[in-house]
Parts: sequence; structure tokens; C-alpha cells
Amino acid sequence: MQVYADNAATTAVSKTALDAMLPMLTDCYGNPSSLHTVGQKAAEKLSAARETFAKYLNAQPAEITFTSGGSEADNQAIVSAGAIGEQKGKKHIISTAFEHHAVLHTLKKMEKRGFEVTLLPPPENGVITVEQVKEAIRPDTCLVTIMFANNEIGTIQPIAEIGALCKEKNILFHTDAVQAAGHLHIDVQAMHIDMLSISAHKFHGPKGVGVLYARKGIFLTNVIEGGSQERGKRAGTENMPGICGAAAAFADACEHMDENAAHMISLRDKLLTGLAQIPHSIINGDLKQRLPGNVNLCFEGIEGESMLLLLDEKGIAASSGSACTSGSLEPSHVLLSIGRPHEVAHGSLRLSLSEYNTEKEIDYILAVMPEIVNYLREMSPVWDELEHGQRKHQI
Amino acid sequence: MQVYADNAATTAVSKTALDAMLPMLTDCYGNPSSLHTVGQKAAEKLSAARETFAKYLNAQPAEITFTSGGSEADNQAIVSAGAIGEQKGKKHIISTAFEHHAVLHTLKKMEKRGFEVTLLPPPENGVITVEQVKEAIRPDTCLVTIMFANNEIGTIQPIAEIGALCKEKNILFHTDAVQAAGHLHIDVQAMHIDMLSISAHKFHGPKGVGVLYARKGIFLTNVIEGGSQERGKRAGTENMPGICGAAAAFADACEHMDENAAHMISLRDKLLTGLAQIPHSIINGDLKQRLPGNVNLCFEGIEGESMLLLLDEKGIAASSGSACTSGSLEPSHVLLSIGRPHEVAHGSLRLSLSEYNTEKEIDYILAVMPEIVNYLREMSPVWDELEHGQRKHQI
Amino acid sequence: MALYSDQVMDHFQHPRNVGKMDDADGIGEVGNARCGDIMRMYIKVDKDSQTISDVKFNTFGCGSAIATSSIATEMIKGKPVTEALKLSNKAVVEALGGLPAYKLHCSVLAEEAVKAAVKDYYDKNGIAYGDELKMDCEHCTACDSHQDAGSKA
Amino acid sequence: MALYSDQVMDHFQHPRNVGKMDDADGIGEVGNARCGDIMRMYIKVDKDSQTISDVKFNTFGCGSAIATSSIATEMIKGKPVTEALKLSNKAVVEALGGLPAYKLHCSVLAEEAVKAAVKDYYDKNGIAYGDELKMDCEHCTACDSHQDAGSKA
Ligand SMILES: Cc1ncc(COP(=O)(O)O)c(C=O)c1O
Ligand SMILES: Cc1ncc(COP(=O)(O)O)c(C=O)c1O
Repeated sequence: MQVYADNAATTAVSKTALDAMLPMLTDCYGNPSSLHTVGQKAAEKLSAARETFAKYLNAQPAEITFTSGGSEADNQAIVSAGAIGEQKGKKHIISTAFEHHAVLHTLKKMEKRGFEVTLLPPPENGVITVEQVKEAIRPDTCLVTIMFANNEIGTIQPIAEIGALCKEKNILFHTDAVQAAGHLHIDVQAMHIDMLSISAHKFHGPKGVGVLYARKGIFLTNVIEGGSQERGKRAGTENMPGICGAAAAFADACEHMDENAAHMISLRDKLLTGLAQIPHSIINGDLKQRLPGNVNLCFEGIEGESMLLLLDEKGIAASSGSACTSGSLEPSHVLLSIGRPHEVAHGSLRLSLSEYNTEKEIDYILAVMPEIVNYLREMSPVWDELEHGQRKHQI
Repeated sequence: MQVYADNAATTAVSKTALDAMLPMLTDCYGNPSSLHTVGQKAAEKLSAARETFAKYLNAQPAEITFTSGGSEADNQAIVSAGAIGEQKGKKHIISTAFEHHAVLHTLKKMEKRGFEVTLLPPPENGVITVEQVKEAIRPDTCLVTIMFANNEIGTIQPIAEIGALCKEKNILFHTDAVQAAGHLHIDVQAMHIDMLSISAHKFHGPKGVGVLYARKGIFLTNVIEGGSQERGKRAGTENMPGICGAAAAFADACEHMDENAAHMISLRDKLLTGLAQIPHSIINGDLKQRLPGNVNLCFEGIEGESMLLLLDEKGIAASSGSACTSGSLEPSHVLLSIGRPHEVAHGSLRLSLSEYNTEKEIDYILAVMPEIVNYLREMSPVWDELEHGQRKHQI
Repeated sequence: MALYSDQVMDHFQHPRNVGKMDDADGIGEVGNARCGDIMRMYIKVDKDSQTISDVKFNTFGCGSAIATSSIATEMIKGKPVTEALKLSNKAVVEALGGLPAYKLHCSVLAEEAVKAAVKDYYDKNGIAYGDELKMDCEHCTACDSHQDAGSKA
Repeated sequence: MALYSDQVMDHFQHPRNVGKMDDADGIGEVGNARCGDIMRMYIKVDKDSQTISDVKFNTFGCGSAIATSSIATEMIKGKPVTEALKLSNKAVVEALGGLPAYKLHCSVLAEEAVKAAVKDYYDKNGIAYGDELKMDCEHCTACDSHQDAGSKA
């Protein structure tokens, strides 16, 4: 059985998205900046795509900037807010310790430019509180950037409350909604979101397309300089197939959000409950404030990558917080941030579902996981001692 | 008859490119950073695409960074070279007045950071000389960035000679090869090119994919911060369909370069010669040092956009240096740079061919152009006076 | 072509009242070739009724420059001169079903071309007029606006 | 899985000599859970021939940590102790048909696990040894390398 359970890493492109892309890869190949009919047909598609994103976010089309992905959107949001803050002499930014690296590394860059960054430590349940944000606000705070939902442990942050607070305090509020968009209801007006990042490949759209929503009046700093595309705020010939696929996927995801979520939540909870039966395991992240598709646990005494390899042999595509492949030997900064010790964090497993997953698949995962954990534990010198009480239990 | 003659703006995606993209939009949807088989299959495709670009540029795979387009590649090359120069206290950059805005606007940004920029004025034929570069070099020059071929007038610059000079002087050399790649032979070793920018949609690849070649040892500065994709130098989940389409298109273009060029050159020269028969017209750019597909002329007494609209009515997609649509009322900076007066520059027409164009299409263009020029000139108060000698002839 | 409304395209493709007028009572020329737009407007005035009995234009410029010239001639033809003077660029834009933002200056040119022609007629006939006909080039920001925005693929 | 060579996958999927050894003559443990890799190697030494008559391992770690442990046991089994000491991480990598660059530290761990086991055997039996068996943790840069490179989609 083949089970794709790594939808937080990327999703399969939906038929709807592909159908929207194909015309742009065949007949409608024009450059939207071109005056002629071939170009203007593309320009119309570009406008339509912009309107789609605006509609489902409750924003204006002119507030939508297309980027090459979630990372670029995050970069541009933070750099822009920083530039605005700097002009007012405000150089303090509030964020969280478990943001995506697209945010964290951009914040590092801002620190090099003289900004001060406060990274809020998430509580053990992975849900930042409004009080934490409130306490961190200073007179020179120019930006609060807090992710809508965490990419590893799936916890949903109190975005509307943080938005209201920031509005009251007159501070720009950006949210990395890469994991949330298409999965959770977003209303930039009601939630008082000033800037928001989206990446299409997280909701069955294509890779290489992102959206930066920025409220009217927020002056964007270019990350990419050049032509006057995107109102001069993002240079480069538009990725038309990608943009059209992204818009189709977003509309589709938003239209079917509730039914998809209901399906995923039932699978998720079955999987979470089932896996939590394995001894010396612990669920990461709040059980309620959680993305419909996110399952994340740590299994003591074993290491994530070897678990993934064995799952892969069984046809199950999953991921681990250990991020071993990316060349880092550090365990997930997210798991460390919610207080998991290094050795426990190494043994994490993330299974992220989409509406394409079935109950049969969940049953299959539940059937193979205990064997895999046992097999690795038997090989593990750590487990041996954990079992015999020679090593301190971590969980 | 429908004639697409705006291939310098963008090209139709080839069947070859589309065929390489489709699997990435269906079965092979994995994230190349993922450990599992679905991800590793994508990772293999990514490696293969990197090898393709390396092969046809005579570079190493590790010297190839995928970006979201030519603009991003230009930005990153210049910002990186600037950072390297700054460390050595060298803050002077040499470029030309007729670069693409992706280069010119990035240079503006560098000026704001304290760099000094010398923009070489091209001679009337649009071909910068090595002597011009040599004379501009200073002890504090850290970068020479000169485009391989101009996007408006198609003139090819003496890249190998400039490369040799820069190597001798130990100065980094970047070339914006967006218009050249896939159309002209490029050998980064033989030509002593340190950095080079490519955009896939200029050779029948998809929009939204670029390549930055940077010689081993050149430390790149991130334009987009975040994950460790592209050896940590360019964050963001890779645009896999785009990258695979780009590589397929590049291989195809390089394999058929000579035959495509021969075909285009014969069409180009017929078109250039034919259009030059129209009175008060002038060809822009050198006739020999010229991209195989580029035709560019100015017609006195009329304005470009109205020409384009009438051509479009006849089914011909072309472009004009006047860049009217992009919100600028300035005529093309390229045409001004080679000495065309404002009023003449406004009347420019660029027809850019690809190997898909046919001789029939050229005949058709040649048949309709004189009517269009005459019609507009009859309507023009300027022409009236030019014809009757009341206004100074400009050409 | 979606860039322009149907009305703009209609006036561009079938410009009304295009051409020269040898016996014009007033000729106005505005814009300059440097900026890429020149409009010349010719009017013939019926002296008794002080109405514009005929009007012609010659334009060097983009699609919307031609279309705004054309519709402006239609909008003043047969009208009293005093009413032609009230032609606003806004009215021109409305009549054309809108113009892209960066083309609005064309409608300003059309308004000014009409005024310039009337002024010429007044001057030639010794008719006094007020400040509203004192042309000021600063009125038109065409040459310095948007200069940074342009790009070319 | 293209990440690893066939040999690595073979040793990961079918690790040789895995398990504990109750009557080991030497036990070496290297790595630490913080870094995500711990290898424990058990050796049984034939006192007459001073050869490694049996070897077992337990490993907590990634795929390549398990594979390097496994192949290292194969490479030293039946060999004179002095020769086992010559096992280099390079030889381990070669025998596995290569490792991704950021996994090379696993081969270093395997080399060190063998040395630690031999050292333990020498210590227990009062056999003198030279500096090459003085373990230094600095040798292994596993914990501080690449820390900036990680990311997660
Ligand atoms: C010479 C040149 N450089 C850079 C670019 C920018 O490429 P892209 O629009 O793909 O970012 C273009 C074309 O758009 C170009 O012609
Ligand atoms: C929370 C979050 N932010 C940002 C990103 C970056 O998006 P992309 O890789 O599309 O640039 C991701 C996923 O990769 C993510 O999960």
C-alpha cells in the first residue's frame, strides 16, 4: 500500500489546479506585460487569479502580490515592515521561537541590520498566548510576526486576538499562513491581519508560487528589483501557469474547506489516538488547536530518520522533525521550543494528511508503526537502558 | 493570420518542456527535501536538471542555483558580488546604460548602499567595446556586469573578451544572459564568466524559473532566506515542474541551436531588409553582432503603441521600445542610450522571432507594415511637417 | 485587446474627424514628441451662433491618445464654443468607458487641445478670455510621472 | 531511496551482527543522544590469536548510523585486534559505496566505536596502548557542524 502522509511538506497537484495550468502552458503563453492580444489574455488570467485570492481572504485585488513561494513572501513581509519601522525609529520585532526558517533567518538578517528581535517561547502545548505578545510589546515594536499554524506540530495560534491587539497598539501584524491557507478560514479584515504569506503547494497547488497579502497603504520593499510587474513591488515575468494553478487550487480548497477538514480531523484523531498507544510515546502539540491534517509524536529511544526509512519501505511517506537530510544534526527547533529534550526530539514523527487520505491508509499506518518502533528500539542501546530503568525516562 | 513575433518578451512552451513538466505535476509531486521515495524521486529530477544546465554551460552542477527567474538571478549576482567587494573595500561597479531593469534597478539599490556605478554608454551600433570596459576599470572595481545580448535591439556584446579582461584584472564578471541562453553558444570556462543569469521562458521553457550560474568559490548572498534548498543559497521549496521544464527546454535549445539560428537569421534578415525600405525608418543595433531572432527599427513620425495595436488587429504580436503599458512615458532607455532622439525612439518596433516562425509569416508582416506606418503617419501632425520639411528630419 | 475598453478601441480603430483642415478658424497643438504625444486640433466656428461647425484632428501618440482626440472632436462638434471650453478630461474618460490609470494624461491632452484651438480662435478674432485659457504646462505632469515604473521584457 | 547507496540500504535493512553480547571482552560506546547517534559495540577476543572472534552492535541513530555500525562489525570480525584498530572511517565509507557528505560523521562514529571497544578490552586486560586510542571528542565535529543548514518544509 502506498500512503502519502507528508502533505505539510508538499501536496499532490489537484486536477483542478492542473486544468487551470495547462492552458497557460499551451495556448495562453503570452507575457501579461505585452500589449498585444496574446499578452492581454494572460493579463486577464493574472487579474482573475488576483481576484480569487482577494475574494477568499476578504482582501482587495491590489493588496495581493504574487511571489515565488511562501519563503519569498515571508522575506518580503518582514523586510518591508522593518523598513517602515526604521523610518519611525522603531526597530523591535516580536516573533516566536518556532517559526519557519523563512521567518527566523530573515529575522537574523534584520538583527544584523540593528533590529532587536524577541522570540516568544511557546508553551508546551505549542499555542502562543495573547498575553505573551502583549507583554513583549515595547514602544519601539514595529512588527509582530507570528505563524498562523505551525508546520511541524500543527498548532493554530490565536491570530484574531493577536491581530486585534496589534491593531489596538498600532503595530504591523504579519502572519506566515503557509500551513493554514486553504485549510483554515482566513479573513484579513476580521482578523486584523496586515500582511500574510501563502504558498500554493500546501493546498494542492503547484510549487514555486506564493502570495503576499499586504494591506493597502503598507509600502512594500522589493526583494527582487527590476521590471514593473506586481505594481513595481516584485519584478520578474509572472509565473502564469503557477499563478493560475495556485488560484484554482485556493478556490477549490476554500470552497471545500469544511468538508475536507471534517474528513481529515476524523482520520487525524484516529491516528493520533492509535499511535499514542505505543509505550514511551508522546503527542506533540495541542489536541484541539490543531491543523486538521497534523499528527506529530515522539517515540523515545529511537531516531526519526531510521523510522522514516522503514516507513518508506512499507510505502508510507512521512517526515520527522529531525530534519536529518537537510544536513543538520540538530533536532527540530520546534520540538525543542516546546520543551522536548534533544534525545526525545530526535525520535519525532510527523504524519500530515490531506483530504485524499483514506481510513484504510490510517489503519495501515497504525498496523505497521508498532513493529517499526519495536524493531528500532531493540536495536537501540538507549532503549535497553530506558526499559531497564538505567536511563532516566524522558517523557 | 496569427503571427507571434514577441519571443524576446516570452516564448511558447515547447512540447519537450511540457512533457518534462507533466510528470512533476502529476505523479512526481514530492518535495526534493523529503527523505522518502516520493521526495527522493523529485530530488533525482532536480539533480538531473542541474546537470543539464551545467553540461550546456560547461559548468559544474554545484555552480548552478535555481531561482524564480532572470530578475532574481540578476539581483542575486549583483548583491553577492557587491558583498564580496565590500569586504575588500571595493565598491565600484561597471555596467552599461542599456542593461535590463533587473540589473539597473539593483545597481540603483547598490548606489544607495554606497557603491559607485559606472554605466558605459553603448556606441550607436549597440555593441560595447572591450576598450570602454578597460578604461572604466579602477582599483576599487569589484564587479563588471554586462549583458550577453540586449533584449531590445538584440546586439551581442564581446563577452569572451570582457571575460578575459576581467580575469586578467581579477574582477568578478557577471553577464545577464537571459536573451542569449539557448540562442547563442555559452561556455563559462572559455569565456571566463564568473556569474551568469538565465530565464527559462526565453527559450520555450516555462515562466517563473531562472538559473544563476556562479563559479565555485563565489560566496552567494541570499536574496531569499529560509530553508537549506540550493545549498542554503536560495530558500523555498523548489519549483519542480518549472525546473524540469526549463532543463528540457534548455537541452533542446542547445542541441538545435545552430539549425534554429540559421532559420531565424534568414527570416530576420529578410524582415530587417524589407522593413528598412519604409522611408524614414532606421534599423536599431548592429546588423552582424545580433541575436538570430531580433528585428528592431524606428519609424519616424509615429508612436509605437498605436503601431502595435494595429499590428495586433492584423494578428501580429510585436512589441515596442516605448514600454507604454508599463506606465512609463519615457521612451526605451535602450534606444536613448544608442543615441536615438526621444521622438524617434517613441516610434520603435521590435519583432522577435523564434524557430517556430515561418517565411510566410515574414511575408505577411512585410505586407501589412507599410500600410500601418502610412496610416498612422497620415494621422500624425509630426509627419506632416517632416514630409514638408518644416520639422527637422531626425534620422 | 483587454487593455482598453471597447469604446477606446472603436475610436482608435475608426477615428472620427481625423485629418487636416485648411481653412480652420482655430488650431491648437499640445503635447510634445519627447513625451510621445502630440495632438493638433482644428476648429471651424460659425460666427453667428458661435458654435463649432466643424472639427478635425491630427495626433501622434498611443492608442488612447488617438481615441481621446477622436471622441473629443465628437463631443464638441456642433456645440457652442463656450460649451466646448467646458469639456473636461473626466468627461472624455467617461465617454470612453474608462482609461488605464497611466493613460489618463491623454484625456488631459485632449481637453487642452480643445482649449488651445479655442484660444487660437479667440486670439485671431480679438475675443477676450479669462485665466482658464492661460495654458500652463505644469498642469500636465505627463513627463515626470511614472518614470521609474517602466520595464521591458 | 536514492538518498543512500544500495549497500547502505542493504546494511540498514538487514543489519549484520545486531544485538547485545553478555560476555563481551570489550564494550565501546560513542556518540550521544543529544546529537542523535549512539553506537555501542561489543567484541569477543580470542586470547591466543588476539583476533576478534565475535562482534555485536546496538545503535540509536539514522539510517547511515545503523549501516556504518553494521558494516564495521563485518569488517573487523575475525580480524586481529591490531588490524581492527586500523579500520578507518574512509574504508567504511568506501565499503558502503559512499555516504552523503553530511552523513560522514556516522562513519567516524563507527571507527571510534571499534576503537572504544578495543580500548575497553585493553584496559580490562592490562594491555598497554598508544596515543591513537586516547579518544578525543574534538575529533568529532558532528555536534557543531551544519547547524545552520537545517530546514523543514
Ligand atoms: C535581458 C533580460 N534580463 C532579465 C530579464 C528578466 O527575466 P524574468 O522576467 O524572467 O525575471 C529579461 C526579460 O524579462 C531580459 O530580457
Ligand atoms: C510555515 C511555513 N512557512 C514557510 C514555508 C516556505 O514555503 P515555500 O517552501 O513554498 O517557500 C513553509 C513550507 O515550506 C512553511 O511550512
